[in-house]
Parts: sequence; C-alpha cells; structure tokens
Amino acid sequence: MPINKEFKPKIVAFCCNWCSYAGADLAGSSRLAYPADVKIIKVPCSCRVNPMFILRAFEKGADGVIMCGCHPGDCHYSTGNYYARRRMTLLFSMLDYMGVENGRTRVEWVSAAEGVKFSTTMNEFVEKIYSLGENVRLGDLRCKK
Amino acid sequence: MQKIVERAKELLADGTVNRVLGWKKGDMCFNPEPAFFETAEDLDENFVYGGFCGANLSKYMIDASKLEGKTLVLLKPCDTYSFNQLINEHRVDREKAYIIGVGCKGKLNIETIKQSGVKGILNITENGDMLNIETLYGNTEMKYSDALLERCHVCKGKEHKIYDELIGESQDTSDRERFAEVEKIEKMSPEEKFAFFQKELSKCIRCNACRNVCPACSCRKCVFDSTKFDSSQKANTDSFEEKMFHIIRAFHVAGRCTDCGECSRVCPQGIPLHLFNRKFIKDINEFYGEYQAGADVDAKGPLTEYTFGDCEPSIVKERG
Amino acid sequence: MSTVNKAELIKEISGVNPLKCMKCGKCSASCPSFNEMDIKPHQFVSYVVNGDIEALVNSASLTKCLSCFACIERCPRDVKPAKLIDAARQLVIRQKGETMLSPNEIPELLDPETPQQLLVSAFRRYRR
Amino acid sequence: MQRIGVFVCHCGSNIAATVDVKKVVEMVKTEPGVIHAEDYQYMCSEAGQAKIIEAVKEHKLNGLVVCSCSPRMHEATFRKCAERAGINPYMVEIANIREHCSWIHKDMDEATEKAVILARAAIAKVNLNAPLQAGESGVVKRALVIGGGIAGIQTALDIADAGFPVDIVEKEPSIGGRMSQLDKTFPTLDCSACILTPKMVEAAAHPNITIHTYSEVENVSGFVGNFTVEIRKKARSIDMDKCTGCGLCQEKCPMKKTPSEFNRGLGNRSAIYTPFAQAIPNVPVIDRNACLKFKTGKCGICSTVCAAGAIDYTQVDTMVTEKYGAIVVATGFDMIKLDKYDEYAYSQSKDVITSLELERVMNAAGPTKGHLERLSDGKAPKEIVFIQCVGSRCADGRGKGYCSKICCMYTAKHAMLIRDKYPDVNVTVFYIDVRTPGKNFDEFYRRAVENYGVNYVKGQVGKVIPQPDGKLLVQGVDLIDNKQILKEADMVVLAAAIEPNPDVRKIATMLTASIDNDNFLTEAHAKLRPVESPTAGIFLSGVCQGPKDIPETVAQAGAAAVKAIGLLAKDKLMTNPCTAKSDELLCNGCSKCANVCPYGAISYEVKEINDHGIRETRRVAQVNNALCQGCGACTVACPSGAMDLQGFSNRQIIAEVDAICR
Repeated sequence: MPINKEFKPKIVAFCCNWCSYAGADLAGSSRLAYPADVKIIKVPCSCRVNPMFILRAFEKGADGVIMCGCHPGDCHYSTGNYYARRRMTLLFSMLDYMGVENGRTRVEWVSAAEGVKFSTTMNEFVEKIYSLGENVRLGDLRCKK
Repeated sequence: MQKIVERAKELLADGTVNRVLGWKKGDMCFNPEPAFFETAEDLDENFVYGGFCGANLSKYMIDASKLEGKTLVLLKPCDTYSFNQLINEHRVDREKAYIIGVGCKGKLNIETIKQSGVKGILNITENGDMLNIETLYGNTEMKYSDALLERCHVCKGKEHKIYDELIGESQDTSDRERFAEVEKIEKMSPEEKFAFFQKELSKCIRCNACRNVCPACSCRKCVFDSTKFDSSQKANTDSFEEKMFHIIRAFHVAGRCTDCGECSRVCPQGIPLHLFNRKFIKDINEFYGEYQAGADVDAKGPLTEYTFGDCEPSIVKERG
Repeated sequence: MSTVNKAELIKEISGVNPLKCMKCGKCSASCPSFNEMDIKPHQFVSYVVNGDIEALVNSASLTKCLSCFACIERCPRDVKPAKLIDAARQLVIRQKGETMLSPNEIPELLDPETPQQLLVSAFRRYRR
Repeated sequence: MQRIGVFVCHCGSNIAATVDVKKVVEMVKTEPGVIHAEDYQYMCSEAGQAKIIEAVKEHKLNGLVVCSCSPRMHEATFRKCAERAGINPYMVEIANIREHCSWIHKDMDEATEKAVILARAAIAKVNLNAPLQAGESGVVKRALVIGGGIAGIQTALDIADAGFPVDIVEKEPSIGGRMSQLDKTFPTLDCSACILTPKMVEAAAHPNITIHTYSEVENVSGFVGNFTVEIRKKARSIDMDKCTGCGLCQEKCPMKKTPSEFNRGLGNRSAIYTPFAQAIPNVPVIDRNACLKFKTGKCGICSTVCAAGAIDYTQVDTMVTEKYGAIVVATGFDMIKLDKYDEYAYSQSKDVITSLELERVMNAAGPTKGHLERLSDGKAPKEIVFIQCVGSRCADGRGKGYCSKICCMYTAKHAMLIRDKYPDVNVTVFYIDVRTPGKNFDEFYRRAVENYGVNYVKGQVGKVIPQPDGKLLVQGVDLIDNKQILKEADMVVLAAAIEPNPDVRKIATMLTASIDNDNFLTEAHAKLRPVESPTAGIFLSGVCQGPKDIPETVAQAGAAAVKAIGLLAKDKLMTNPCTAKSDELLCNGCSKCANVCPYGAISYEVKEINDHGIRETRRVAQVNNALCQGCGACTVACPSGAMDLQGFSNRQIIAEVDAICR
C-alpha cells in the first residue's frame, strides 16, 4: 500500500478505564508497538462516550475515532458496554448513511489481558486510516480552504 | 368542526376544563396556528379545524400541564403517539389533560400545492375528495390526496392511542413504503450520499424550527444552547456544524421519535429532516426488533435497553 | 543463499515459529518413522533455530517423513515439525529449479522400499 | 484559569530514552494555565514528590499534570502528594507517556511529539477540573465467603477469629472441596482428611461462622462495605434441625446406582446421600433426579426408616437475603475435560485415569477401598505410566496455556506412594520439565527417584494404544537417549490440567469482578495486590486466582482474610468522588438516566426549582453518591446534558479531544 508520507493522521482512541486502558498499558509494558498517531483518552466506561465527543473529534480534524471497551459481559459496571454498543451501532450507521467512510469509526472490545489485541487493532486501524487518507468529508471544510 | 366547538364549549361551561388547546385561524387559510382558548366567544370567533391543521399539539401540553386545572387538547391519531411518549418521559401530566381524539383524513401541505404550479392563492376550501382553490388568477382545483404531507403518505393508522372521547372519522391514508426514501439513500455510493446530505444540509440556517416544534426534542434547555458541551448556540461557522447539529438532534430523539414528521413540515428551507429520524427508526427496527415510540406508555425505549446478543457496531461495515 | 537466509526461508514457507517449541518431544513420541530417521522430529526445530539447514536438507528424514501429520496434530505448542521438514523439501525442489514431477517419471524413480503412504501424501501435496 | 504545574518524569531511562523530556517541558510551558514545568529522574520517588510539593508552594499552583507512567500505576501516589502539598487530590491528571508512548515508539521525535500532545490534553483537562470531595459510606460488619473448600474454610476461620461474622456458601451438600477428595498431601505425605476434617469441624462449630451448604449465590447488588446478596438454599428434602445423621436412610435407599461425584464417577452412591463419611453438615440430601419417590411417586423408604422424621419431600428452594461488607471468592478448580486428547485413550480404556481419579483409587474410603487395581478387571497393575502436562502449557487451543503448577509434585507423590506400598510395580513418569519450586519440594522429587526408584523419562508420550489383551501400549520418547520407547503398561495416569470452577464466570459477573480469558479472577495488582479484585470489597482466595497447591492456598486464604478484616474493621469508607451529578435546572425529569443506571443510584424527586427567577415544581433526578460508581451511562442517556460525571465531565473530555486534534 502506498503511504503518503506527508499525511499524519489524527486518531482519537477512547478507552475504558478497566479493560481497554489496561490493555493499552499491557501493550506498552509488552513493548507492542503501534503508530504514534493514536492518542488515548481515558473514560471510566465505554458507556461514557457521548456521540458528541466523536463528532467533536471529527469536527476538530480527527481522521479516525476508535472506541475500546470491555468485552460484552465483562463490563466493570456490568452493563455499560451493552448501552455503548447500541449507541455506537446507531451512530456509525448514521455516519455511513451520510456518506462518511465507515472505516473511520470502529469499536473494539479489548480486555485488560489483550495487550496483543490492542496493539494489532491499533495497527490495523491506523493502516485503514492511511488507506482512506485525510478526512475531508467531516472536517471543518471552510477553514481549511 | 362545529361538533368539536360545541363539545369544547360544554366542557368549558361545566368546568371540566379550564382551557382548550386547538388551532386558530391564521392570516391565510393555509396557516392556522396552535392556540389556547379560554372562552366560548374566542372559540366561536377564532377556532378552526381543517386540512391545514397539521400542527401536533402534544408538545404544548408540557406547558399546559403546569397550568391550573385541566386543558382540553385536540389530538389527531398520529399526535397521540407523541402524547404517549411525553407521558412515558414524565413531561406531561395525564390528569391535567382532557383528550378529544379528532378525526383526520390526512393533512395538507401548502408547499405541495404551490409546487404544482398554483400561484397567488387566496383561499382553499375542501370539497369532498377535492380542493377548490381560489387564486388571483382564477379558480382551480386539485385532488385532496395529491396535496398531502409526506407523513400522511406513510400514515400510522386511524387509531387514537389515547383519548377521553372521539369526535369525527379518521382514515388511513398510507400509500407509500415508509422506508422507501431511506432505502434509496442507503443504496447510494458514499460519494452520492455525502453529496445528497451536503446539498440538503447546506441549506440549514439554524433557525431551530425543527427543534422547537419536535415533541420529543423538548429539553428545558437544548445542549446546543447550554455550556455543557462547549457547543452553545450560534450560527454555523463551519460546514460540519450543521451536520453535527442534525446528527445529534436525531440521535437524542432516537428511540423516542414517533415519526410525526413535524420537523420536515416546519423547515423553512424544505430540508427532509425526517430522513434522519426515519433512518434511526429503520435501524432500530432491524437491529433490535420493531419499535414504535409512543405505542406503549410503559416502554423502556431501545437505547436504554440491551440484549446480550445485540449486533456489534461492525455490522455497519459488514452490511456494506 | 546464506544459511541465515535459508533458515528464514524455511520459517517463511512453513509459517512456523520454532521458538515456540518447549522441547517436550511429543512429536518424536508420535512419529511412526522415528526409527528410520537420522534427525528426529523434535530435532528439526533446533536445526532450524541454529541455521544448520544443510544437514537438515541432506538428512534421510527428508524422505522418511511420511507427512502423516501426527506431530502437527499433537504438538501442544503449535510448532508443527512436519511443516518444517516439508519446507526443507520445498527448499530442495526450488533449488533444482523444478516445481513438479511428471507422473510419467515416477515408475523409474520408484524405490520399492518407499512407503505407500509417502507416495500418496506426496501426490496430495505436490500436484498442481 | 488554573495555576498548573507540569512535572515530566524520566522514569530512569524508561521514558527519557525515547522522549526528549526537556523538550516536553519547554513545549508545555506556553500552554494556557501552565505556570511551572520541570522534569526529574523519578517523579514518584520521595525526592520527586518533594519537588512537586515545593513547586506548589513556590508558584501557588492549584492543578498538577504529571507526565509519567500509567495512572493505573501512580495516580494514587500523586494524588496523595497533591494532598500533602495542600491542594485537592482531584486536581491532578496524569499524562501516560510511558506505557502509551515511550515504551511503544522508537523514533524520538515522534515519541516526543506524542508526549507533548498527551501532556496538552491533560493540561486542557486540568484547566476544567474542580476540587472533589470523597463522601463516606458505612460498612456492614459481616463477610461472605463463596466456596467451602480449604481456601474458603481458612478465610472464614481467620475472619471469624478476628471477631466478625462470616457466612460460607457452598454449592455441594458438604464443605471440604477438592482437598477432601485427596488421599495424601505433599511434601509430608500426611493424610488429607486428617488435616482437613478438624478445620471443617472447627468452622462448623465456630460461633461466628454460618455455613450454607447446597446453596448458591443468586444475585449480588450494592458496593464495597454494603453488598446485598441473595442466596438460594436448594431444597435438601431433609429437615436439617431434625436429622441426626444416623445414615440409615442412605443404607436403605434402593437407588444405589447413582455415580458418585465425590468419587469422580468411579463408584456409586444412593439417591439420598452425603458425599462422604466426614461430611459437614452430616445431613444428607436427596438427589431428586435419581430418587424413585421424585421420579415415580412410589418409594418413600427413607421417610419410613427415619426415626427423627427429618425427610421432607415437599421442601422447596428458599432464598436468604443478607448484607455483607466484604465478599471473598474461593470457588476453586476442577480438572479439564479430556475429550480433545484422544491420543491418550482416556475415553477408550478404564485403565487410563486422571490423577484425581487415582487419588480416589488410592484412598481407603474410595471405590477400591484403597487397593491399587485396574478399574477394568480389578487386577493388580505391574507397570504404571504417568504422563505429565496433559492439557497444560498448550498453545494449540486444545488445552490451557498456563502451567497447572501442582502436577509435578502430586505425580512425584503418587509415584512414591505406589513404589512404597507396592515395590514390585514399575513406575515410569514422562515429563517435559520437573518443576519443584517450594520448600522441600525438590528434595521430595529427588527422593522419589533416588530412594524409591521411580523412572523419570524426559520426553512426552505420543500415543496410548489399548491392546486386545487389556494392556496399554504406550509410545513415547526419551529425548536424552534420543530413542522412541514402546512400553506395555497396565495403567496410565494423566496429570490433567486444572481449570477454575466453571461457575466462576457467572459469579464474577454478579460481583462485577474482572476475570481473565482462562476464567481466573484478576487481581488488583499482579504483584502488589494479589488477593484483591479490582472491584472494591471483593477478595480472592485460592485457585480461583491462579493455580496453587495447598500451602499456598492456605497462605492466600489467610491474606484474603486479613484484607477483608481490614475492610470490616473500618467504620466508614471514603467513596469515589467521581460520581454523576445532575443539574437540576436542566433536568427534564424524563427517567432515561435512571433506566440505564446499573446501581439504582438515580431517584426522582418532585421539588420546587428556582430557574432564573421562575419558581416551578419539577420532577428532577437525584444521584445517590454512595451508590453511584461513576460509569457515566446516564450522562449519554441524558439528552439535555443535565447529567454529567464529575472528574470526567463533558467539557473535560471535549477539551481533551480538542487538544489532541489541535
């Protein structure tokens, strides 16, 4: 895949405190590299992620947004990720409906034990964003022109 | 209409209700507006009920619930879904409402009439299945069923979901597939989809009419007016903001929207806003089972519920 | 080709990570041709790790392995010695610049001692 | 605007080797709100903390950003440090520039740039932080122990001895667990029952201990210090107060062909039964699936013979609801199923058995009365082969990836006991490694080899082939000799891997305790908090946390008890201040938040609100801070944004998003 050297994507990853943030920590302590384009924001639970945050990230120029939470059934708060799953399904469906490439959004369930999964997920996601290129559809078009 | 006025007067006179929530004549025949009536004289003089009385009055009951005594409210079949949803959300007080379910044979869209080429409209009268239209340039006529609002083509049925008494006959005017328009967009390529919505949404002037008329969008203070999200209301400064506003607006009413179509009816720019709400309704039906907001007063709502086996968000990708 | 490259090639062809081996010997314990082999199945791994591909390629084990896959089936670490020996065979085939054997050449080459299963297995694996 | 100090840690070379910390300090100095920035070798050290405190005093800081390791590591340290410096501990944010940056990136420029952005996000957040005060909640002075094996019994005894009431919930009809099935214990070879039964009796007699056997935890609600647990006491069909434990009913029961769970299915029991003779309580249960009375309505012999009139066929399950301050999980383990290991012929031959089955065979109260014999024909074996690591250390998806830890030692024990009692029996052990870390463990293993002549072969078994004459042909390898071995054996014993009790996942879900992919409960910190679950108030005892032998289990059980006692000894707990908070002026009263709250922490109140001069009676949401755990589900369900989460507010998260996307 040809990689545009100029393009440095901005990628926001929302990670729940209990599983995915710990999974990211594990990826770190296992030295499992993934591109520096990914920046993690810690939230207590995936159910804390408001669609507003995701749209805000796109508005401010993010090229991809990924949300990670505990696996369904393993939520620290028992049910949070079930609500998050419905919310994100509907939001992503809407973005797709509006013509936003559906590769720019992703939800992945990563447990605290899955450092490897965290790292591979991020690598895949970044690669996907590189292949999609800069987010021209959602960003602040008028300011950039 | 006369029957409604007579009954309203009786209920006012015997003290059952303190006021009547209905429609009053507008400056033109095609723009009656919601109004409270407190006297028999006011009713006789200003009350109107006809094909152009599309406004859904249930939202006004939020304020009316805070007033002294009961309010007589006139609800069309589809309006009763909104009223139920408001009861579900503790926004209206059932005890404060006396509901007369009024008959409806579909409501008219003046824009449709104008778009058919009729200009200089002076008056429109209903005559059975036909509309007699007086214009500056002479008289013409049009089939009633050709001038219906979009929502009436996908009518939810003639049954009132909640009422104290019924006056008048209703009919089911549905003659189109409810999700046909949504499906059409879903089949487009991402570029076409984007172009379609970009074109529609760039018309938005953020007048907030869609929000203010929506019976589900009834927050005391909208998030776009508050400081809670650093998104306080202002004109759109970038091309994304209108999208964000409309996505969030639709998301906030997802699972609560009864598909009453008021947003599209009132939009001064003619943006088909119901396409957002209906997309969420379609997804909810497909992913989590058929759900009609307002059909059941005690329903929990699809976004505050879950099942262990819900589909994953990646379904959006897999579905293509 | 250097020995390092050959070892890498074997890993690539086989898709096996020999470092996963915990040296339990279950492969050799399962092997029906164990006694015929000069390099035993559990040793394949260390030959690849140490880069001694020449010895592996020239060993009798190359022809004695039946490709019965018992070691693949039972390996607890997913190391799959038979895949390594198979990769060594591929290496030989590729070196000779041939990728296939015509069925007509077989009767001539046939050694009556060759086990039937090896033949069947070879056809299964190398026909194109 | 806050007055923020930024402190960048080198973490020795962990961070400084890949992140230019000096540059990070320079870059963040111009961020809004930043008054002071510095770097130091080890921020978490006493000297590093002293620097922070000094800077707070000198620059009158009221917010701190520490760029260091994961907040999961040292957030608490720096919050305490802030407190010592006289500022609110919740005015501290951590930028994780080690796990999320220096450790995963190699390029220095790239890593430095990312570190700066992460620091900016943390600074943006602190700019919107508000001081938070932890609330207080009470502690119910009672503990629950789930599981009545040696781990549960030991934990319960220790807590009870400290003066707190404890309830044990055990799903089997008797306490005792796995240890009660064992014959002898390593490395001293004392009889398992001889050391376990006194503890069982002690637990039963302890005034502070209540034992619920034949019971299961059905539902758990509440939080640390104040759990409410529903326990289902399954219908025993026996009146526990009346039963004298005479055993006549079991003797007379006509349904004696039910496989005994206690004997691992190698022997039979009656339909009315106690699992074993020393069962506690010594009150039988009726297995309703096996009982003739329940199946056909005809029988009732037990009722006829019971002089005490204790048999009650009409009993139904009863629910007990009790409040607890602490819960200890001690659910133990079982052997894995061997259906994926066809090569060992476990399902084909009765003479291929697991080690736990061998324990029953060797036990005087077991199916063979302690005589070592082949289960197929009752003949005395002459050749026995032990196979190690069956399903342990497997990366192929058939077994478990971990080492089961106890197998090396118990196999040495079995081999030694057999050679001691039956010197004419040859014993061969196929091993991959012999792992004997533990006091007197290696000496024990060497004794088996040197004094008892057990034949240890380095290598694995590839296949066990049952022969027509009933013998078992074992095909293995000796890796030292580089020879394949074909050996005829009379018995093969498999050291099957152990796995956590399958019920534990259900229990973990109820407790909201985290659990790993192998179904072991996760500890709060692998090294420093090994007996606590990350979920406050939940403690881990025994094998539910990881494979352990008996001495380790007992040690951990004691440690879990001490942690639980430490909690129960407190009168008040500080609650998490990062709870949801509703803005009454914005609240619609729509109940969406209450619908999604997993803790029932949101209630509604109808009260008079003064909304900018308009006085109105409104229905508004109220959050109970003691119940709220701060997940934030309500904040997204709330359409008006009235519900917000303290410490993770909408504006804070948006500020972070903005800082990252800048």
